[in-house]
Amino acid sequence: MDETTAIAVILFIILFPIIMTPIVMSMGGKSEKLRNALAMATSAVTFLMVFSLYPVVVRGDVIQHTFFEILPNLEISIRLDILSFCLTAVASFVWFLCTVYSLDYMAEEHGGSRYYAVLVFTLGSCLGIFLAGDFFTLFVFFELMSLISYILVVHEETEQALKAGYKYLIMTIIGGLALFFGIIITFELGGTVSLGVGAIIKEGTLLALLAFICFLVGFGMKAGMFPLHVWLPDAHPVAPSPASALLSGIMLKTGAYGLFRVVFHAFSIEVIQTSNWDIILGVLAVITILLGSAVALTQDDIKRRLAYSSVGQMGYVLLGLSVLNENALTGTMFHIFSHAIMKSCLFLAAGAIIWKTGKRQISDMGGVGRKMPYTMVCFSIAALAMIGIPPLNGFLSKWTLGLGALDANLTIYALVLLISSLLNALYYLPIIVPAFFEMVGENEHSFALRSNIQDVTPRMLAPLVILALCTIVFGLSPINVLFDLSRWTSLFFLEGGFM
Amino acid sequence: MTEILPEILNALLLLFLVVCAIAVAQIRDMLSAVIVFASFGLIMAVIWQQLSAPDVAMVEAALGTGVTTLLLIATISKTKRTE
Amino acid sequence: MGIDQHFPALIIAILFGIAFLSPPLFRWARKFSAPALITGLALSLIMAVYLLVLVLQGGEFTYHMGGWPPPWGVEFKVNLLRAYMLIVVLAVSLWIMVYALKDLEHELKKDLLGWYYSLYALLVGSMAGMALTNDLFNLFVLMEICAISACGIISIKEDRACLEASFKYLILSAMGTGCFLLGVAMLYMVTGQLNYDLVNEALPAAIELYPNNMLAASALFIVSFGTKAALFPLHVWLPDAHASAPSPSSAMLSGLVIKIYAFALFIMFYQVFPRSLLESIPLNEIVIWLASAGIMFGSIFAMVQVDLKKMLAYSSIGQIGYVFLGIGLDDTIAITGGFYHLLVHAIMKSMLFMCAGVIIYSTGIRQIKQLGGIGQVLPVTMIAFTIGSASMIGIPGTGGLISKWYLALGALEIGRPIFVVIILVSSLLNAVYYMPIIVNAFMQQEEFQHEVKPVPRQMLIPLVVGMAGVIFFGVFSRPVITLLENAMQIFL
Amino acid sequence: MEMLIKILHNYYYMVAILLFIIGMHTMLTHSNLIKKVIAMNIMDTSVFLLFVAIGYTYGGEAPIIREGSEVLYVNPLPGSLMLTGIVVAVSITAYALSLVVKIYRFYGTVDYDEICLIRSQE
Repeated sequence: MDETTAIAVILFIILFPIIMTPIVMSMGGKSEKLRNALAMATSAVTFLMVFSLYPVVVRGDVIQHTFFEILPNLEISIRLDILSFCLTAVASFVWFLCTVYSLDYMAEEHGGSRYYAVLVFTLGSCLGIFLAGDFFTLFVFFELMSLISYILVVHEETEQALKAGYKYLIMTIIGGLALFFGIIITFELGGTVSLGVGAIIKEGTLLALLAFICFLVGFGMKAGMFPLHVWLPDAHPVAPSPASALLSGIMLKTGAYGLFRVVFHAFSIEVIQTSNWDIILGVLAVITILLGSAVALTQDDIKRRLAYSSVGQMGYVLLGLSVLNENALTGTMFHIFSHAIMKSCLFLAAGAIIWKTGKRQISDMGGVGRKMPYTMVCFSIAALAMIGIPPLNGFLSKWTLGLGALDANLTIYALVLLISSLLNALYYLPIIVPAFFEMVGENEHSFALRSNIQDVTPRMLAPLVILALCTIVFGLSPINVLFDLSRWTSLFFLEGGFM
Repeated sequence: MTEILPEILNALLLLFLVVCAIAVAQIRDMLSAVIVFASFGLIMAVIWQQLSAPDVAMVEAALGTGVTTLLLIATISKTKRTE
Repeated sequence: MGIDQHFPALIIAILFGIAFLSPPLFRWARKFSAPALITGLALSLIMAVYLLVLVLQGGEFTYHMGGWPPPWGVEFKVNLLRAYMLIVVLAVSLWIMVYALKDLEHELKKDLLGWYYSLYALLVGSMAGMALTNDLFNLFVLMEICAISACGIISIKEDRACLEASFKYLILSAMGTGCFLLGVAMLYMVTGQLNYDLVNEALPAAIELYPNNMLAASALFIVSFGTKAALFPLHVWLPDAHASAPSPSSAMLSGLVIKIYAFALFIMFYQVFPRSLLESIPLNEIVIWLASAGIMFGSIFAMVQVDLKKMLAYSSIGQIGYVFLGIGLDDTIAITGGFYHLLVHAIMKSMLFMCAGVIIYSTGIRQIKQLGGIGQVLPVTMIAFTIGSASMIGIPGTGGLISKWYLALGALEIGRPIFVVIILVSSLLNAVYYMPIIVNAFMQQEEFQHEVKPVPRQMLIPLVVGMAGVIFFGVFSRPVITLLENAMQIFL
Repeated sequence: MEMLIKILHNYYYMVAILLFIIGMHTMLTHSNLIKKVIAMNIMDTSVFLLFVAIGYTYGGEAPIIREGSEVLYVNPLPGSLMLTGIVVAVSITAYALSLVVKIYRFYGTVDYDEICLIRSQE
C-alpha cells in the first residue's frame, strides 16, 4: 500500500463514521432494523479498513499529511504511526463488538436513533484523536468526542444521569480549556504543534512546566487521573452498558494516548527526566492506582465498582509512562490493550446481568452464575485477568510493567503493583465466588431461588465470549501479536524513530 | 483701568455661574431650579459675548436657554413640581 | 473623478436619507418602507465592500467632506481596519434587520414601525460614520446621534422597564459624551487641531509643555468610551437596557453598538495618541485590568440571572472585555484577536438574542427555568442557541476559539500568561451558565408545557445564516486574520 | 504663589471644569430625573464654555470681517463647532424630557429612587 492510498484510507476511517451519523439518525424513523444494520456495518467497515493499514505500520512507516492550515502553522493534519495504529485497531474492534451487543440491549430502550447516531459519531471522532497529526487536530477531535459522548452518558435521562452528566460536562470543559492552554504555550514556545517534529519544547522552563501541567490536567482528566477522576465513577455507571464499556474501555485511553504524545512529541524524555516531571506523573499514578482500588472495595453498585477499578487501572498506564524505559512502555502499551479488552468485557457482562435481572447491587447477585453461566464465566475470566492471574493478559502487562519498574530501580512501583493486584482480588473475588458457589437459601435475594432467569441471547453473548477469549489468547499464546506491537511501539519511541 | 474692568466683570459673571450651578442642585422646587438654570444660560450667553463669540451667544440664548427652559417647564407642568 | 470617490460620504448619506424617508414612506406607502431600508443597507454594504477593494488595491485614502481639506473640513478616512469595521457594522445590521422585520410586528405597536426603521437607519448611519470619520468633533456629533437612536430603539417599546432602562442609558451616555468632549477640549487646547492626524502630529511637542492636559484627556477618553462600551465598572446601564429592549434592538446594541466604542478607543490610543504617550502613561495597563475584571464579573453576574435576556446582556459585559483586553495588550496578535472577537461576538451574540427573541415570540417565556424541553418544539432555534453558546465557550470549530487562540497567543507573546488564565477561567464560567440551558432544553424528559406559536421562516433563516457564520469564521478564519494583521501594520 | 497665578491666568478653564464637575455630580447623585436633565445641560454648557475660552484671543474681536480694517480676530472654529454642540444638547434634552414624561405616566413619579423601589417590588 503506498502513501496516497494510506492517506485516503485514514481519511476514510475518520470521515466515514461521521458521514454515516446523519444517515443513521434519519434511518431511525423508517426502519429500526436497517438503522441497526447500518450502525453495525459502519463499525465493521471501519474496523476492516483499520486492519488494511497493518502492512504499512509493520514496515515501520510514518505517514504524516497536512490538509490545510487554519491559521499560519496551525493545521489540520493526520498521522499514522504504530501507536496510532495500536489504539485505532483496539478501538474499532471493541466498538464493533459493543455495537453488536447494543442490538439486543437497546432494542427496548428509548431514543435508539440518537444512541446509534452518537455511537457512530463518537467512533469517528475517537479515531480522529488517534490519527490526528498535530495537537490542534487532536484537540478538535478530543473536544468533539468528549462533548458528543455526553449524550451517551445522559442517555437514560434520569435525574441521576443528568447530574452525573453535568459533572462530566464541566470537567470535560475544564480539561478542554487546560488542553487549549497547553497547546497555546507549546505553540508559543515551539512555533508549531505538529506531531511530525518531535520534542517541540526543548527546555524545562517555568512556562514549559505550565504547559506540562495543563496537558496533564487536560488528558489526565480524561484518563481519570487523581485528583481529576471525580466525574468518572458517576458518569460511567449511568450510561447504558455498551456505552459504559466504550467509555471505560476506549475513551479513557484517549487521555493516556494524549499523554503519550505529550511526553514524546511536545517534550522529550530528556526534558521530562532532567526536569524531574516524571516524578509528578509517577506520584499521581501511584495515588490513582491505590485510591481507585481502595474506593472500588467500598462500592456495592457493580458498575460503580467497575468504574473505580478503571481509575485504578489507568493508574498503571500512567505509571508506565512515568518510568519511561523499554519494559515499562511495553507494559503500558500492552495494558492499554488488555484493559480495553478486559474492562469492556466486564461492563458488557455486568450490563447483561443488570439487563436480565434488574439488579445492580453486588450483594444481590449471589447465585447468578448458575442462572447465567456463560455471562458469568466470561465475567470471571475478565475479572481474573484484571487481578493478574498468570496465563491471562492482565498478568502479562503487570509483569512487564513490574520489570520496567525494577529496571529503573524503582522497587516501590513494583510493590505498588503487587498491593493493587491484591486489592483487585479483594474486590473482584467477592463478586465471582458467591455468583457460583452461594448455597440455596443462604440469602433471600439469591438468584438460585428464581427460575425465570435465563442466560442472554447469543447476539449479546458473542461479544462477551470473543472478548473473554481475547484475554486468554493474548496472555497465553506464544505468538502474541499485541505484545509484539507493544514492544515495537516502545522501541519505536525510545529509539527516536517517531519524528 | 479700562482694561481691567471687563476682566472683573467677567470674573463676577463666572462666579455667578458657579453659584447658579450649585443653586440648581440645591433648590428643591423644580420651577425655581429651572428659572435659576435659565439665568445660568443667559449669563453664559453674556460671557460668550464677552469672549467675542456673538454667534454662539445668540444660539445659546435662543436654544440653550429659551427652548430648553420651555421644554423643562412643559415637563414640570406634566409631572410634579416639587422634588 | 468617478462616483466611487464619494462612497464614504454616500454610505452615510444614504442611511441618514432613509432615516428621514422612513416615517413618511411608512405613512403613505407602507409596503415600500421596509424594502427601502433593506435596500439602503444592502447598497451601503456593497459600497463598503467596494471601499475595501479600493483600499486593498491602492492603500488608505481620505475623503474631504464638501471638498474642504482639514483643518477646516471634516475628513473621512478609509483604511483596512476602518473598512473592516464598516463592513462588520453594515453586514450585521442588515442581517439583524431581516430578522427584525417579523419580530417587530409583535413587539411594537403597528404604527411605530416606521419610526423604528428611521431610528435604526440613523443608528447604523452614525456607526458607519464613527468607523470612517477622522475628526474628533465629528466623532462627538456621531456619538450623540448614536446615543439618541440607541436609546430610541429601546424606549420605542413603551413599557416600564424599557423607559427606565433607556433613561439610565441616556444619562450615562450623556456623561460619556460630556467626558469625551471635555477630553477633546483638552486636546484642542494644546494642539489647536481636531483632525486625528493633525492632532497626532502636534501632540509630541504639546506633551512636553502640558503633560497634565494629556493625562486628563486620556483619562477622560477611557471613562467616556468605557461608559459607552460597558467596560467594567462603567457597565451598570447595560444589563437593563439590553435586556428590556425589543430583541432586534438587543441584538443590535449588544452586537454592534458597544463594539464601535471599543474601536473608537483603539483609534484614540493608536492613531491619535503618539506612541510615546502610551509608553509613558500606563493607559494600557488600566484598560487590560478593567477588561479582565469585566470578563470575570460579567460571567459571574450572568451565572445568577434568571431572565434569559439579562443573562445574555451580562455575558456581553464579559465578552466586550475580550475586545478591550486585545486592544490593551498592545501586541499585533492580541489586537488581531480582539478585533476578530469583535466580529465573532457580533455574530454570535446577535444570534443568541435572536434566539431569545424567537423563544419570546413563540412561547412568551423569558425565564431560564421554564426552558426545559424547549429543544423538542423549537429545534432550529435551540440548535442555533447551542452553536452560539459553543462559540462563547470556545469549542473547536467555532469562531470563539480562534479569537481566544489569538488573544491567548498575544498574551503569551508579551509574557503575561495570567491573562490566558483569565480567558480560560471565563470560558469555563461561560460553560457553567450556557450549558444547563442547552442540556435542559434537549434532555428534559417531560413534555414542554407552554403553548407554542409557529415560528415564521423569515425569523429562522437569519438564525441559520448566523450558525453558518459562526462556523465559517471558526474554520476559514485565515482571510480575516490576514486582513487584520495587515491592517495593524499602520498602527503598531 | 506661582500656582495661584497660573490658576488666575486660566480662570476660564478652571471655572469651566468646576462647572463640569458640579454638573456631573448633580447628574449622577440627584435622584430627581428632571434635575438630572438640567445638570446634564450644565455639564454640556460648561464644556462649550471651555471651548469658546480656548478660541478666545486676548483683545481679539469677533470674526466679522469688515473691509479695510486690520484687527485681531478670535478663532472662529470652536465657536462654530459649539453651535452644533448646543443643538445636539438641546435635542438630547428634548428626548430625555419626553422620556421623563413617559416615565411619569408609567410610574407616577419622577424620582429615581422611588422608581427603583417600585421595580423591586414587582
